[in-house]
Amino acid sequence: MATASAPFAALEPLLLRHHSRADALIEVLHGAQQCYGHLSDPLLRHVAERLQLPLSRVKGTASFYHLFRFQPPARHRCVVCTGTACQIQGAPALIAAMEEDLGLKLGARRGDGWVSLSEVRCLGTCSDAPLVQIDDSIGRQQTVAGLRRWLQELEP
Amino acid sequence: MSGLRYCASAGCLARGSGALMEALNTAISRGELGDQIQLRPVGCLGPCSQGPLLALDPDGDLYAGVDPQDAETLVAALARRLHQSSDQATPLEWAPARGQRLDLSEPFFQRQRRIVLEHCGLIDPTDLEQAIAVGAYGQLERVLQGWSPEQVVTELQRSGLRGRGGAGYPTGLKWATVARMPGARKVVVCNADEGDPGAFMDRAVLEGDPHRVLEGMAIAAYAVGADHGFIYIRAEYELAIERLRLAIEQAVDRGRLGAGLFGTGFGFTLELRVGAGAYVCGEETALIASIEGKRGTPRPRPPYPAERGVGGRPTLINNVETFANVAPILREGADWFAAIGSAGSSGTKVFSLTGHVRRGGLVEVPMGTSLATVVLEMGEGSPHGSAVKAVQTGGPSGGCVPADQLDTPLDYESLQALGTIMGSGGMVVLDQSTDMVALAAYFMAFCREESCGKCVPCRAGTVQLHGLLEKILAGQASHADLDQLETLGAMVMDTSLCGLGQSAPKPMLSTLRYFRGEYLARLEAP
Amino acid sequence: MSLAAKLPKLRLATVWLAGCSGCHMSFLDLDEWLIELAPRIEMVFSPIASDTKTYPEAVDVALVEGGVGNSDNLALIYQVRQRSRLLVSFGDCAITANVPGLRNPLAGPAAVLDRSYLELADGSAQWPHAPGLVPELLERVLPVHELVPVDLFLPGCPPPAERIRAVLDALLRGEQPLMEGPEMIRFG
Amino acid sequence: MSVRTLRIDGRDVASADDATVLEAARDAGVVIPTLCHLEGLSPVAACRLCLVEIEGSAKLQPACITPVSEGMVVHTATPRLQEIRRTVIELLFTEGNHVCAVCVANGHCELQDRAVEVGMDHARLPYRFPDRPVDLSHPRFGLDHNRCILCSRCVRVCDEVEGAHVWDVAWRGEHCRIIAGLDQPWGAVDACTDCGKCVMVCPTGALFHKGDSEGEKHEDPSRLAALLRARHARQEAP
Repeated sequence: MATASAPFAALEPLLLRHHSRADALIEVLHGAQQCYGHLSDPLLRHVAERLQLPLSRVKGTASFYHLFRFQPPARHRCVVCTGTACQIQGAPALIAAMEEDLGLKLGARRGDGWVSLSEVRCLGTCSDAPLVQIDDSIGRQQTVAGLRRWLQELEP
Repeated sequence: MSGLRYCASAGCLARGSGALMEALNTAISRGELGDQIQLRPVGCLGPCSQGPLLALDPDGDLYAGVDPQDAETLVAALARRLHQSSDQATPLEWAPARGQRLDLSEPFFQRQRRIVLEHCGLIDPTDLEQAIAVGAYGQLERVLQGWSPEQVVTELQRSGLRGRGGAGYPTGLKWATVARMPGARKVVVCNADEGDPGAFMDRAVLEGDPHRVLEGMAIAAYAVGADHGFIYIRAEYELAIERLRLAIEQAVDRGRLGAGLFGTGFGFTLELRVGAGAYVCGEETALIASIEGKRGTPRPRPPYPAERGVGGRPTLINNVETFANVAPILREGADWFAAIGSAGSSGTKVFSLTGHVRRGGLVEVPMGTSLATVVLEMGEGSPHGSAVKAVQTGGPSGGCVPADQLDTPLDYESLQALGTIMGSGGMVVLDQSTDMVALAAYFMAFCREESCGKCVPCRAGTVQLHGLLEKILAGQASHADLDQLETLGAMVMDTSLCGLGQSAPKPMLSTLRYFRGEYLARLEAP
Repeated sequence: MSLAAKLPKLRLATVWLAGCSGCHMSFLDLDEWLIELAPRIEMVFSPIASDTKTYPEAVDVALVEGGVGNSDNLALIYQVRQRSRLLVSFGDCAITANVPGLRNPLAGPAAVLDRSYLELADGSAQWPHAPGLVPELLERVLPVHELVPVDLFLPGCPPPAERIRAVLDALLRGEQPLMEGPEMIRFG
Repeated sequence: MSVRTLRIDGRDVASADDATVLEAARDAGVVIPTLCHLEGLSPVAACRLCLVEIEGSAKLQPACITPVSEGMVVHTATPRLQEIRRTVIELLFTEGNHVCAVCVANGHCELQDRAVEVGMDHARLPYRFPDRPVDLSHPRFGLDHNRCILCSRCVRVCDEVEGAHVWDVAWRGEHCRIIAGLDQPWGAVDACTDCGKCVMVCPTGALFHKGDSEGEKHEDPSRLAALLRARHARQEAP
């Protein structure tokens, strides 16, 4: 039994709730990422051991899903919605502006960990298209000019 | 007594209904008649493009675009009316400074028929007592105490309900198949992995009336002989997840889920499984793999989930809206339901109306309603003086209906005949400014990215198809490239392992069918 | 006089683009059959059998070895297509880009030149640069048919001499060679 | 066990009732091309080469997993199927870097053989030229991702036969890749028993013995079935 000082102890309650069952792998990965920010190799190894799964099965599964990260998240996360409603109402121009202003390609993260740029396929609030999410705030009916101002306000 | 219902669904929250709620709360607590003004959060009220939305009881009025600064005057007006007379039928003398009172006699409201959404927007989705007050779990209780499982299945079959996730498979038949499978430990799964971009029907149902879905699942479990269930929901729907978790907890505490329900021997437990960003997990066998904690790759059918599903057990999978239809069907009877909608497609369908449309949001209409009614009358057409060019339905698995065919009735077969599908209910209006080749390339990029990579035609074929579309967009393609696009598209449809690949070329083939000129105009001179 | 001599001679060209010349060597492996071939053709352009530097007009059959990898290759292949009745992609490089195409996963000519002339250099590392003399590398080495229409594909690295002979034999008879089975279309 | 009679390409065929269309066809001497399928491993029906037409079914069915049924009428080599197979092979050739001329499996490669069988004299689709690595960290074996067609035979043999589960498929779609352990260098994965079964069943030159050069990989994947039969016989023996 892991003790409080054991590595990744914060994961214990979740593992316990799922009785360390293999079919809870994705739930456990969600929890692990929430606790530790990203899925590092030692963390994945720990999950594999506790669920008694092969390492490649754990990494193979985790890497299948877009939402799992294998490196620490950037301090600011810029996400452009590219759902159909956003796409036809200006998402491509927003992406182009962000790529230019941040000096980043879509899907990339700045080397210094300041900011990352990614897309999401529909946030589900299409009446406000096009949408951009930066960290926890959502910008509705975003314009390129408004977005550029918003980017300038990002803390370094 | 006056009631204020504010929309606390993701759309209106993003438009500031949280701030509005706080301002109203402050104003109410400051006023003298605070105890007589009840403020509560509710699910989607409909015209999302005009949020934040606020409904007033008992008047039934609906206000759009209400600003927090309006809170003071609104509460003052309510207090005045409460003070002046006990007759709450007196029209309220108030108008928001910025927003407006909506005219409920307009087609957007009048053309709707709310069955799935009947309580959405009326009750506080975080309050089980309110749900019970309007009948939640009443049908479960009635069924458990007087019906045999076979009777339930028969009733569903007679209702003509078909799967609302997209394919339109008869729900009763699906239930009957699982019910016939041997074994006592079957599984019921609710597919809440609403992945089509531009679709948010299920999100609204889960955020606005989660108990209705839980009740539908429990009734299904009783009918097919299952004791356990999963709700598989996409991770992007944080609010819906939160509300579902709460709803499950509440239902367990109140004896609506769990062992020995309503004093019978029937028990049903429910687990929430959160996806992690994979569109293909909307496919049944991929969804099962994901619930089992594996890569969400589809497998060939047969065996169908009804025979071998989660953990090898017979499994019933229906989508959110399908389960949400179950309680009203049992309450009002199969005949009542079958009389709504059109022949072959009974009941209503919820659509999320978005894109280049003047009034967008969530609408529920009887099946068979024409696209023109929904898009032109209810949605009031395209804004900024532009005209509707086409309507995209069915997301990446669907296609476009051109403007001259908008009289098409919304039912499974009519849409299929046009080369698209009903899908889960995403309806994206496209105006004259839309580049149809770019739209096709957009959907192909989507499928390319969401392909699980297991079978060759989908993994490599979508990449090649996307490359060809990009080449056409860049003006570098020849007629031979266009031929190749069509040939390869047909090949990918015919040979892919699952629905994702089998339908990936559809948006492209549909735009080729109706807007071929836009492709030809971009080809290099021969 | 033999019958062959009475027929109009086939105007044959062989072209060498981005390839190792192995296909041409395999052509030479036809050995004594070349002597039979000689009276039936007129070799109008070839790195191994002709001094002509400009690609001539009205070529009947052009065997093109190699992928299209630089500006010279590109100019030549357009000319070949324009001036030849039957263009044969001769060997794997012309058909798949093959070994020259191994550079394609690298991100463009700069990366290729860096790797070849700087990183792997023993001494005096520098890019070759002589405008007008050293042709510029294209972004990628491409199979011939991705640039111009090709009439016949003759795979192999190199195509064995018998395969070349079977194709030429058929062409000389005015027939379309039957390209199927391991003897005729195996890559590698 | 009872017998089913069916018609395959105009031939009457009798087969065991638990046989697949592929097995029934092979018993009758009808060759249906396959790549991901290998006797002894669970079927995945992923490569789609063995799709066949079955009368009365609108959809094409993969022969490797479709059970035979009484009176079934199967067509295995219609022009439509042949065109599909050629396209499948072209898709595989263009998505990786299959340079036969410098491949260890040249001349002994199932992909190369299939290309000949489907009549692929060139790829009508453009080559992708992906940038893929080679893993030479294992002391005895190598993995060249350029030549991997993601048939997953290695994943299955390691999991189902050897029981080590060193391999799995990671990532998604066009980015799918075979990984060892936590996407580590193969040589760094403790779970590997160095048994070499993955190399044995690999249909191309993706997995190979170090030291083999061009054309020197001579594996016979059908040895797996023989091995499993021998193992089974031993277990059944009194």
